[in-house]
Amino acid sequence: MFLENATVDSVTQIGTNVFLLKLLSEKIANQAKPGQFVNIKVSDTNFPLLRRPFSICNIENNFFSIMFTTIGGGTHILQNKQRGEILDVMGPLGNGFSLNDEYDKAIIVAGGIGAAPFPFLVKELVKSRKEILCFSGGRTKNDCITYEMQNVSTATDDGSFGFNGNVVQLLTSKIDEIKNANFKIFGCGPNAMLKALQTFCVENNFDGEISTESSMACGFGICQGCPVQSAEDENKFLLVCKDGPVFNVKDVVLQ
Amino acid sequence: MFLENATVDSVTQIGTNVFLLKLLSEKIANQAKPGQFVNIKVSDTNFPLLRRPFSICNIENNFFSIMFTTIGGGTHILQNKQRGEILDVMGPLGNGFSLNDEYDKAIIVAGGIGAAPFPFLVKELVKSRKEILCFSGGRTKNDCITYEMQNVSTATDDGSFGFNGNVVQLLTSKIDEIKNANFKIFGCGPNAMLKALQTFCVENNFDGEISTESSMACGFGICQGCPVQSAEDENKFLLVCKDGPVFNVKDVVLQ
Amino acid sequence: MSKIDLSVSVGPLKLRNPILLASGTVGYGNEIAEFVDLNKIGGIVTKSLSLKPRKGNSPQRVVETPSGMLNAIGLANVGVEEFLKTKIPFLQKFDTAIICNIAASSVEEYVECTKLLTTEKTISAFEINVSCPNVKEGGLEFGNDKKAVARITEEVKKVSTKPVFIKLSPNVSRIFEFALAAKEAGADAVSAINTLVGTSFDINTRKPKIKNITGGLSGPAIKPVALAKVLEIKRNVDIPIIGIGGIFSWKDAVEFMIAGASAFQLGTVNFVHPNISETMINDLILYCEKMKITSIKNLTGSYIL
Amino acid sequence: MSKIDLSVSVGPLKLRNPILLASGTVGYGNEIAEFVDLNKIGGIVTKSLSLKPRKGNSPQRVVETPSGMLNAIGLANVGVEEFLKTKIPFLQKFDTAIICNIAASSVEEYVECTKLLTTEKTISAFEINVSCPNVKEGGLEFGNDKKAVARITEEVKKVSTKPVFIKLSPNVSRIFEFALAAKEAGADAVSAINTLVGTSFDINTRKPKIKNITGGLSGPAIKPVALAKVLEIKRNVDIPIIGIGGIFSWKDAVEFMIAGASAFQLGTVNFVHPNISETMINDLILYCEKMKITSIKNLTGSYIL
Ligand SMILES: Cc1cc2nc3c(=O)[nH]c(=O)nc-3n(C[C@H](O)[C@H](O)[C@H](O)COP(=O)(O)OP(=O)(O)OC[C@H]3O[C@@H](n4cnc5c(N)ncnc54)[C@H](O)[C@@H]3O)c2cc1C
Ligand SMILES: Cc1cc2nc3c(=O)[nH]c(=O)nc-3n(C[C@H](O)[C@H](O)[C@H](O)COP(=O)(O)OP(=O)(O)OC[C@H]3O[C@@H](n4cnc5c(N)ncnc54)[C@H](O)[C@@H]3O)c2cc1C
Ligand SMILES: Cc1cc2nc3c(=O)[nH]c(=O)nc-3n(C[C@H](O)[C@H](O)[C@H](O)COP(=O)(O)O)c2cc1C
Ligand SMILES: Cc1cc2nc3c(=O)[nH]c(=O)nc-3n(C[C@H](O)[C@H](O)[C@H](O)COP(=O)(O)O)c2cc1C
Ligand code: FES
Ligand code: FES
Repeated sequence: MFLENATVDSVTQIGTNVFLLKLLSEKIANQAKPGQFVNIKVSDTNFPLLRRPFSICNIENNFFSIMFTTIGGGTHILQNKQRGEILDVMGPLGNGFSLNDEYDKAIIVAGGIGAAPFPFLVKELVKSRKEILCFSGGRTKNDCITYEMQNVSTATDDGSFGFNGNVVQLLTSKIDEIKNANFKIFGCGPNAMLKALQTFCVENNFDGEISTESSMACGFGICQGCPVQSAEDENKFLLVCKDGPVFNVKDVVLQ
Repeated sequence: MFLENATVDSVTQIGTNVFLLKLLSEKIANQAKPGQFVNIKVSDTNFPLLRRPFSICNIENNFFSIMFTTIGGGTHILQNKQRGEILDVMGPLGNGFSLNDEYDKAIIVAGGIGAAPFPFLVKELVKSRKEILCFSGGRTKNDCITYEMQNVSTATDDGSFGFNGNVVQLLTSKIDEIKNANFKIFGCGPNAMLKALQTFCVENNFDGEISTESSMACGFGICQGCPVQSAEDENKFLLVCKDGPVFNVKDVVLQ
Repeated sequence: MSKIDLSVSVGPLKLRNPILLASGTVGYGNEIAEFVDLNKIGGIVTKSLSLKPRKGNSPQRVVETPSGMLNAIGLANVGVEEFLKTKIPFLQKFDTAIICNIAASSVEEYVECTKLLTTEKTISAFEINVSCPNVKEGGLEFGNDKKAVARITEEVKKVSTKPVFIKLSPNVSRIFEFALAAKEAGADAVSAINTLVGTSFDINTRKPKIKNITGGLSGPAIKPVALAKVLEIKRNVDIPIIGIGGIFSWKDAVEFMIAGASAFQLGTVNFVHPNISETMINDLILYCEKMKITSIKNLTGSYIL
Repeated sequence: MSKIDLSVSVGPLKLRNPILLASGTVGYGNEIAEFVDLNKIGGIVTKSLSLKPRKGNSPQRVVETPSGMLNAIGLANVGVEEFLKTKIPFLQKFDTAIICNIAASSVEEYVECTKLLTTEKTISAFEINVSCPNVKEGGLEFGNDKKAVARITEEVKKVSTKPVFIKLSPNVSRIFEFALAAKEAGADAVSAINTLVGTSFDINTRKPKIKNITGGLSGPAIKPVALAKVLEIKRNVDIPIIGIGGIFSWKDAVEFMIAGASAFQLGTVNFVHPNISETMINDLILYCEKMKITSIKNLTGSYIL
């Protein structure tokens, strides 16, 4: 975990309202693991006051990138960053996906901008010679991101791109082809999708990990602002920023 | 008085921490009078929240410019404006200098950035064929601005540029050469200098106008935030933004 | 011509729409009228009037703070007589609610002012400022004393021929108790909130930036506090509420109506965006259409807890 | 090695410098220690502890507001026992003041907690939170009741072997009366302020953004209010004050000392600039040098009105 003045290398638009921000930070790039995130102070004024959390999308030499959609003031400012500007970035934060357990096949399930952490994951999985199967969904073709993924099948609610329905339905329809392999599921996306994926995994007793979101104030465990209900102990909250953002599907109760 | 989306034409540095910001606004440029000011929303966020007032430094066709020194957050943002950016500007505001009274000679006295309104005044005085004599002072050479003035004598507290002393002392030392002409004094600068100038005028019974400053919230008369004591009625405050910023030396009591 | 009905009522007072301009932030209307067509908004609240003219506090009167500002104007105003003589003629020209805000230092003065003003038909209602933090005598002290608030309300109601709104101070433990006191004393509505007491120092001179030492905090910074006060009143007292505090956009205004406000006032924002009261009308219509709300009245207190 | 003396005392408690980390904004110190050398600052105030562990409120617990944030954590904490067992061993390692913040729902619970903690020598002092706005039972209610504050102070003092600071709620009419009550009941100092009650609504769902409905407002937005409260206490009550509220830079901190604070706490800023408590040390030294102040103590209450 570092506090870095990261230099903006580039902001690239890779889709309707999907941007890649590439930043230079040797420390963060070299320590990062897939599924971890960074917390960015997007301006040096009180607007916005708090940092903004973003999954680490990929790393390359001493650079790391984030993939984001502009939804409000903070992301709007990020979208307009110029090469050479300095950004105050904290990271890498959180736990990340488990890369080395016993599985041959990685099933990656992304909903919309939930695709953000997967380019990095895919790259690492390739290194550890895992077989990779990706599913990416969105409301329409524009919301369906396949950037730097592999063997991607897509699903859109309006059928404009690939399977007509949501990405978990797509996965369900394909499961028989996968079932008998030794696999693990990795999911990231909107809460509703994660819940569906979680139910799907638990019911079929599939092993899976999901990257969750929560509103955050600090991003590193000091504010208690990002609780998620623990599945094993109803008197306990886990912290998305510190115990997560990646959780085993069995460990958390999503709202 | 207009609310304009003015386009930034250029930001030019004309001295150590002295900048010219040139903006395009046909309406403001064509209505402006020397001594009036504009009130600028320097960012579209809550930082800074309030507009920032600046004297109109000069006009040219449909452009007007302001001359400013960077002292805090607002001016810092202005200093970094890029050509083409849009600024929310209110103006022209306030009353301005009186150009057409009966005098042949205009004595212009500027202290530091108080030189800001005078390029425009000089231009107009030239049109109305007044003789012009300028005095500009500052702590050091760097603070002494002569931009677009005429027949300028300078004064610096450290003697690094022209007369060694403050600008009012300089004026006093020169007054015998001026006395017998039919003249009017125009002053703008820090409060201490304006007080000295006011005393000088009143004691010698010289006709003079000073451009004053006050903290402001609105800039156009609705907040009552910018009072200055009236000289004729001790139960009355005048408003710098509306009754001023230019006052006859006899009309106000400076603190 | 939209099918959305923006009209609201604050107790007996009917308004074209819920948009009002807050006391002390638009003087007596003449300057702001250069940016806003007053006939298009709900109404305007005058600068607080006292029986005699008030010079107000010495400068510095205003200073910016994070997402807000402090002011200590000290109720500078022309006084009731001058107001009737020179300000009413201008306000008369408009077909909009003219709400006359009164600030006094004694119950008697409140009553006197009301008597003098209530015969003026241009005036639609009174807003009684029992909560100005910037005047030594009276002001805030009244605002912190339930009995005083009740008494002022009662006496003003006796002599007023128009609706009476009580403007409450936020600088109290339980604002709903003051709303209740006002209601029981006959108030037609409460306005919430006035400014929060605040200060700020110049670290070089070690003097307060505001000559009056403390000032009233306003602007976006106080919006969450103002919203909580409006909600507190709505949940505890059955009285119409005019929501005020940090409204800088139509979205902020909608939050206040959801929290329980029947109408709202724009204050500090007028200094920065003097035309916003007019430009937000269309945004409110679009919001209502999106939310399938045919009458904006239905937003009031529509929170889902 | 500078000649400026940054050491201060808060009543009987001596501090290396006036920089403290505020309760609830640094947990029990372990995470923040990765950014700050705790041996360089004055001390740290723990997250509020209750007798039994508290799960805290359901999410959403935090939301950003203009120059501030709302939180309703609900005093989630590990409880006194677990704190002594698993958190003290870490804190023990540091040569810095460990101020233990206690929040309870009854006088008895405050006393119980104090008894269990006061024997732990790692703890330098207690800060009694009588003012948390986010717990139904107790919390804010105590904060609004002078007698309760006096009673808690008295009882805690009886069983405490360490200095006792009372953390006051700003959501009251006259905070100095609470400071006075605390002083007369034997408090060694007061901490001012805790958060202001606030809320915020999602205009699409019409639900409060914070699950708890209201939350506590903190950050730069509240600084002017916090400064005014500190000044109010300083001018009316002779008791050491720990200033808190919206401090985001060394300049803000200096304002609090000028207004009357003997020491100050950094809260929300830790979330954004976790290393600022250490980096501001040098800025404070430079300021003192510039102002020709040899001991920062002399800044306390040095306002010129
Ligand atoms: C661990 C984590 C990883 C994330 N990774 C990505 C990513 O890789 N790409 C991406 O586009 N977005 C990601 N998000 C969401 C991203 O943080 C928000 O979109 C962003 O904070 C919006 O800020 P804003 O100022 O533009 O929007 P605003 O709506 O103005 O933000 C207002 C407040 O709400 C919070 N907020 C808004 N949306 C979210 C959200 N979905 N989750 C959490 N807080 C939110 C903001 O942080 C801010 O505090 C991630 C969130 C978390 C918690
Ligand atoms: C009528 C008028 C004309 C002016 N003309 C010029 C000009 O031509 N060139 C120029 O450089 N400056 C001028 N000033 C001063 C200029 O407005 C301030 O320098 C500027 O507002 C500083 O803003 P900031 O955010 O950079 O500084 P900050 O110190 O961060 O501002 C904090 C607050 O203090 C106010 N403030 C700070 N300095 C002054 C000041 N000297 N007068 C009034 N308010 C102030 C700001 O408006 C803001 O509200 C003028 C001021 C007035 C009232
Ligand atoms: C400069 C200024 C002057 C004010 N004067 C008055 C006043 O005379 N009477 C009054 O009742 N409220 C007065 N107020 C309070 C406002 O009417 C309003 O209640 C407060 O500013 C909060 O709203 P806002 O955040 O939208 O500004 C004043 C506010 C400001 C900023
Ligand atoms: C997320 C959060 C949690 C807090 N928890 C506590 C707490 O447990 N006990 C307490 O006394 N104060 C608590 N506070 C209040 C702070 O200690 C401090 O009084 C307040 O935030 C104002 O300071 P600031 O503006 O610097 O944050 C909390 C504040 C925040 C933001
Ligand atoms: S965001 Fe602060 S603890 Fe998780
Ligand atoms: S600045 Fe508002 S009246 Fe002058």
